Amino acid sequence: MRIACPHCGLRGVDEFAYFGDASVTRPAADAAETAFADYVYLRDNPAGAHRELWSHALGCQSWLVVTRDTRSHAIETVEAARDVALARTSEAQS
Amino acid sequence: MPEPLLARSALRAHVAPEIAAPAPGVVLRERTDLTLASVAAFKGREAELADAVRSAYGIELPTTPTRVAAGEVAFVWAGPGKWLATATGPVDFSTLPAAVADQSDGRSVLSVSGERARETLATLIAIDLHPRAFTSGDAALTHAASISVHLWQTDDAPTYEIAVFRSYAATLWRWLVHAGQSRGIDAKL
Amino acid sequence: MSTDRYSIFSVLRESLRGHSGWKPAWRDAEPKAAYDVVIVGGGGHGLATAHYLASRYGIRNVAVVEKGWIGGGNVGRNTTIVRSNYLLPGNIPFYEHSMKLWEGLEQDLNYNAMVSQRGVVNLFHSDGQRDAYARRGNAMRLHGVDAELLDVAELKRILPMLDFDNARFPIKGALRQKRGGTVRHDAVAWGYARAADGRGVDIIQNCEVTGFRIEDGRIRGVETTRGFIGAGKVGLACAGNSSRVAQMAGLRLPIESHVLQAFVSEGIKPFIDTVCTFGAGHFYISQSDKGGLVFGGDLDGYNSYAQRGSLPTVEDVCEGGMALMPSIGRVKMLRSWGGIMDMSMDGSPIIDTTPVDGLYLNAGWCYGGFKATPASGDCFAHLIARDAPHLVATAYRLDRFARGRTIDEKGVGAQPNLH
Amino acid sequence: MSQSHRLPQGGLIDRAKPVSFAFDGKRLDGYAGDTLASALVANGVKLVARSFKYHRPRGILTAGFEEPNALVELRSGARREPNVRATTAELFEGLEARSQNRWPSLAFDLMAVNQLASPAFVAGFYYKTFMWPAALWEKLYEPLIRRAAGLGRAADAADPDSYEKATAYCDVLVIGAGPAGLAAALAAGRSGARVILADDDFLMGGRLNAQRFEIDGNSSSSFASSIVAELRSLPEVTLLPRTTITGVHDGGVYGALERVSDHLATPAPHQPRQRFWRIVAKRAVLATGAIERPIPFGNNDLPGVMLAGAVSAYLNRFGAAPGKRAVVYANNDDAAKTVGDLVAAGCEVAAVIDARGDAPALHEAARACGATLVFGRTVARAYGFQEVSGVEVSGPKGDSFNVPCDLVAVSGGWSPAIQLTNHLNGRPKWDERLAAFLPGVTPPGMIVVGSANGEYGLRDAFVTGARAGAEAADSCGFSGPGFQTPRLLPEPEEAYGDGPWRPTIKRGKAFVDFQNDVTVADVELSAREGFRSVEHLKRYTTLGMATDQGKTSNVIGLALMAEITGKSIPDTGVTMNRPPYTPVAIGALGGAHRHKEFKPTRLPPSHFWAEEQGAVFVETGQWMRAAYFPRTGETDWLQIATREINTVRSKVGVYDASTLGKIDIQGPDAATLLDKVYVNAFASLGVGKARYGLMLREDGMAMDDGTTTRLGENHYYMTTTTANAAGVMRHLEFCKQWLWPELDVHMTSVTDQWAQYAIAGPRSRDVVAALVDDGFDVSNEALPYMGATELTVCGGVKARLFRLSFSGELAYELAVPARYGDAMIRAIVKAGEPFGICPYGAEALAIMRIEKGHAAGPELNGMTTGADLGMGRMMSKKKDFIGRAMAGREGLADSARPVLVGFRPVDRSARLRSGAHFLPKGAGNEAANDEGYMTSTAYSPSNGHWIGLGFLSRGSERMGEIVRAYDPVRAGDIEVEVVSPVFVDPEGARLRA
Repeated sequence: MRIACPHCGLRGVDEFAYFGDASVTRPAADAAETAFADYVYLRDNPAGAHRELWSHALGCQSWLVVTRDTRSHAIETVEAARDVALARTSEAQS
Repeated sequence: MPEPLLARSALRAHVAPEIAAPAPGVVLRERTDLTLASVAAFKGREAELADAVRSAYGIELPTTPTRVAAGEVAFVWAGPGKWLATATGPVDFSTLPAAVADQSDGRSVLSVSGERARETLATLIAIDLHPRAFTSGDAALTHAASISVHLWQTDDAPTYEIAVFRSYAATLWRWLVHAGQSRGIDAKL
Repeated sequence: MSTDRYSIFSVLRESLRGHSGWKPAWRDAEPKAAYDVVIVGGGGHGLATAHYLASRYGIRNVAVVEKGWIGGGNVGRNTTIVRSNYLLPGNIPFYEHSMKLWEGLEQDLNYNAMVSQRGVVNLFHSDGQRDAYARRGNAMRLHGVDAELLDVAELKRILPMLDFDNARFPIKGALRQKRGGTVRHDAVAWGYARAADGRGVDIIQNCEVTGFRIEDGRIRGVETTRGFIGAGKVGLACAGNSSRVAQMAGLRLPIESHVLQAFVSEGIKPFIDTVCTFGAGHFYISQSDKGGLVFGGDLDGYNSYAQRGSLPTVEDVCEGGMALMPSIGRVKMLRSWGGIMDMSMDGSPIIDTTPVDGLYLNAGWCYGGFKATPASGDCFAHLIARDAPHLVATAYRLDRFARGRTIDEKGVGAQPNLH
Repeated sequence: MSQSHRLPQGGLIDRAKPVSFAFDGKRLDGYAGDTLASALVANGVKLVARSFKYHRPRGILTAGFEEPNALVELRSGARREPNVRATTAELFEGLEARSQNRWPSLAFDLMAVNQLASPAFVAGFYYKTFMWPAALWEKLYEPLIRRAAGLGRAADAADPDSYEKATAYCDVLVIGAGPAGLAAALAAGRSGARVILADDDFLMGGRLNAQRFEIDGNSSSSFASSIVAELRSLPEVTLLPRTTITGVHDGGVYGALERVSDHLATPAPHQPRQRFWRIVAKRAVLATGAIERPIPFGNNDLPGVMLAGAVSAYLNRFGAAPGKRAVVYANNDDAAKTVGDLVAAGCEVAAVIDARGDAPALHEAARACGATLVFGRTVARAYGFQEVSGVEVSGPKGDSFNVPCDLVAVSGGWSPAIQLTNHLNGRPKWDERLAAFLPGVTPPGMIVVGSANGEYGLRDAFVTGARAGAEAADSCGFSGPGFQTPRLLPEPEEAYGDGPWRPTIKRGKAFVDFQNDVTVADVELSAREGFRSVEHLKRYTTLGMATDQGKTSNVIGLALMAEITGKSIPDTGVTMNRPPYTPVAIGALGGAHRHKEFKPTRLPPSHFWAEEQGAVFVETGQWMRAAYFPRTGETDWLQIATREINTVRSKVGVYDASTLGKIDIQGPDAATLLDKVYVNAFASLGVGKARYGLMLREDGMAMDDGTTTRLGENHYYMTTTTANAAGVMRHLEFCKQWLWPELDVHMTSVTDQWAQYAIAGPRSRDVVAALVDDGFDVSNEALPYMGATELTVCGGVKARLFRLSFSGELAYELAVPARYGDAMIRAIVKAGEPFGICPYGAEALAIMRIEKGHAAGPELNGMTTGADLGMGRMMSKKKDFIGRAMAGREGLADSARPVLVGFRPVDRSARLRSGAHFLPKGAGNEAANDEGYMTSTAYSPSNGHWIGLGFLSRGSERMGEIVRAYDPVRAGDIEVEVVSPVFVDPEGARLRA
């Protein structure tokens, strides 16, 4: 598998470290304990399109949000996680 | 009063073997004369940093994986909003309006050049170094086998410079020598 | 006349008549309208569950529905290792129960699954690792499980081909469980299928579950590609597909599906007579009765349902192999395969009821499902039959994550690809 | 007679270069350009192997990598390689090959008694027996089975040759250098695209070398060599002969094995034996050709039964005759070429037997050579002792007659070599007309051409290859003149065949999978017992599971099962293939970095100095750390560590702490970030002060700890444990980039920038004072405990000085740029001499930290909470931080959890061991009584006895209680007293001195 880092270009999967589901969001500090438990432990785990976090660990250290098909390993999009997170924050504020 | 401290490389011949080759296909050396610094722009102050670099060194900060050099100073892209500043000889980068950390000792820089340099590097580094894909002025953050490296090409000989965390330098040297042996490597400290 | 019972005598008798009297090992059953229990998943765990439901808990009106052919999933795609060398009190009794069932399996099933107790050896390379294995070995001994620490001299006798002299991570000893070993994986599925079939269980192949019929919070049956099948109780034993199937019942699980590759070499004459794991090199190896070196390493590390792995993992595993036993350099890798692992968030399994009445869950086996097969079947059958967890599986509850009662052998937290 | 079966002329061998070799110790001759198999053929050697299960005599079936029979052991000792296909092994001077799986010899193999028992040894027989008594399985049955199993032997010692891995990129990868591949490579290459052409053979050209075509008026082999010559002249074309594409992987990555030196006795100096390539290709053209199928009949495994295409290859390419009087048995017209080749080589064609009713081309060929022509009949069996001496031909009415011969050339049709198209789960599709699987969904970017796509004609190969090569280049932005199909003589079109799969008369075993001894009867039994899907068939009978991976057998097995069960082939199943395409040496996949170079070795700045001191080193992850520094006369590590500790506690010692992770953190939000990742507060830390911090994972368990110093308002310097340095860095970036992207803060690893030395002991201030430049004050008032300052040492070298202590003594950590690290340690030792300084290593440090009750790796084991570690009160209630919420869960807040306490043996002379479990005094050795475990133990020189740290249920409430430390794996069981985890200076007076 090769992942197109938006900063560095296409690189082999061995440059990247996987973290997991990018669709879960850390609850607010005052959220209930169960909300944190769901965040930490529960996953959709779809067979198909999956938004997931990777770190370009042996590259530019950027965290990435990769949309990938878990059946074919075909990658649809790769975004800088920071951009996605900033968009999420501004969405939440607006 | 103690004696002044001598600066020393991370390499010694018994962990970084020297090899002579009469007509070398690849030449391996250490660059010991470089000043290095990590430079990262603060939020909203990217333009200020770019201006400062431009006015101090006449360099346009690269925003893609490239290296821009002017005289003895160069800025190598090191990730979004981050650079590795390099200079031949002592230059103080800490006055730049950015997060600056001295890396002159944190990295060892190895220079690999010669007509079989690409072939040698292809055994350790998995990015495409073919001239159509990577040429003088290009830079990359990648790995040599399992070792993180920051490399850039400085001329069409071709010459590559590879910055590696200092503690890994001896291993990387040995691995380069091993890979270069069938390709006529000349390695001298 | 046909032959039912397997033995040396029946084999000899059949050899005199061209083996014409053997019956199918199991019937290729058509689905009935309804069963007391429907097990979803015709892998090792599902078939074992059916067998124990029928043989131990007296429930014979059982169907196992399988979307493809039985035994085509992880029970046929693993490195065949069995062991009970666990660390934590939630796990040891369960895996030891499994070990004991392995030890009597062939007589129970009248099927030779080649349970081979050739020992499992875990190498250590530092004082810290030795102490961690001592802690594990002592925990095992407290649970009545065999465990011993081996020194280098003893290891050299058992595993002379290891790189003792020139290794990056010097070998300093090992933890061994002598009763651990290997089992012929496919035979486990077939043996359970044949035994369950013999007790009246319907094994229904090429029958994929497409949904659940749930009324008033209670399960009524399963929708399948071969029509609706009514069921008093439904047990899910879908391994890597657990999340997908559970989702049809509205459940979200603490599970990610990951690919684990394994490899076998061409057959060679006897080379290694035990199972050996090399944690520092992410490598483990044994040799099959057919002569192939069977080996593997870490997960590829990302969610996948593709049953195939990536090249860097193959290279890492072989690099580890060469670091451990450099005399295998010229032995050739013959085949690779990838299994879909239901990686739970703490690395330990789940055998529990669900919020849907009559729907039971058996999942989260990570890469350890094969060795668990008999106990998983027995405990799941117990849970389904009695609506109470089996004594050795009380820790495998679904709510343990929310309650902070996780069973994390590796201490890596909610990061499935690291377990 | 030497080379009795070598033809007087012809072939692509170099008759000017004779090569001598040995098979089973017998010296034989061949020529450069031979394979081992062709040289054996040329020498009239037919018996080359014994089969796996029945030990039946076996010969050479094919002329390529699909060979199931002719496997040999090559070379000897540490270079011994098992299961080498004689058909692909290149001959070299002095080659030594041995037959396998026979005893005492190949011709007289006592294990062939297995054939007598063969009626019982059917597929799956072992599942049905050897069950009683259970104890005999490991002791008797299994060892017997194991000894019988396997063919060759692994080497005796570590592989002395090296391997190399490399990455290559190209626009177009062409796989296979037969006519289609050559055309594709040339069409792509002429466009200027970057092209790699890989072929497993040492001679490129594929069937152009094995068959006799006329192309543009010349021989096909010379045409092939002219194309190869042009390809070689193109600067962006790379030719990789002796290279097998082993796998197709996600993202256009292809694995390839190049046999760099296997055609030599030993590799040239510094050359690897093999090189494993990862080829990243934008487009690929698959031109792997097709594999001929045998036809099952009785004794179809007898040496002398050979595939027709292989017969042609031995005759045409190698100038060697596999027999003198041949029977050709085929179901397709392609075999007509073999008839022609045999006649041209002067061999007699005794009979041409066509399983079909009517097949003009084959009949024409037979007629032309005057052979007996038989059609509509089948070969019932071959006969002969250890090699074929004739065949029995049977007709539809049960009539039969014999034809004496020493060679049976068989063609059961062709299977396109589509294995690589399956590697990304693309299922092949069955083609009824061709009776073969064709590529279904192909991997992204791959085009399949020529015979591999069922287009068997030579013209089709050139046309489809050229078109695909040009298209592939074009899609990468390159266009060129392409490749024009040369002038060809017409050839027969019906190069495919279907059946018969089941022999009509069952006399003699009819083999489907030669290598695994799977017969037609085994497939029938498999069907009878319900193992009818292809997956069950394979697993139950082992069909297709041998080293040839069923390349010649899978389709036959499937067709048989379909016929037996009355289903279609697609309904019976599809044979899927996974990497590798052909077996790959584990050494090649492992690569160059072996033994001590298995992983990088990180050297800290004091390493060379420590070597000079005679330090003993210990691997700590990738780091090499000095464990202790022996002095003359000292031999025992504990004695040395004790001396080092006593020196530290009474005078002063120095330790290289540089391996700790060091992270430079700058920015207006630096404090905010630290407050989010640490359980305790850092925003409130004063400039010039350091603080111990604990980090949790989000699940509430302790992740890492260390001290962080505030160097400026917006500037912190964090240290992490050695083991977690990279992980903590990634975690901080995760927090910054993903969780709180609004933060304005930057982290940079400076682990390698600073050489950091701990100078510890009551005289440490004296040593430090001797090193710092004039004007810097290191007094207790100026630099109190947990203070930090930037200064210069030794005449202007910039440095950071921290008043930190892991040992519990008055101590400093002095950091200087790493280039001065070597000189610094020497200067420290020199400056410390008047005060009695000694260097100390990791062992002494580990003991001293246990004496102080500091948690380290064994306590931060990922299963412990802040409260377990006795740091519950450090966890801020005023702020959110990672792990806060989950740390509050019932299971983590349970007061019965084991917590960190100290232990000492009741019998003070007793030794403690980590890993022991705690049981209440008087309780039985049962799991129910397990109350925790010992994590760290040491002989404490300061206490004069062993001490330990460990986790004990409710431990902090049980001070003074006696419990048992139970350690059966080391025969240990001693009583210990629960004590405070701080064994030295509990008030901390010394470190504040």
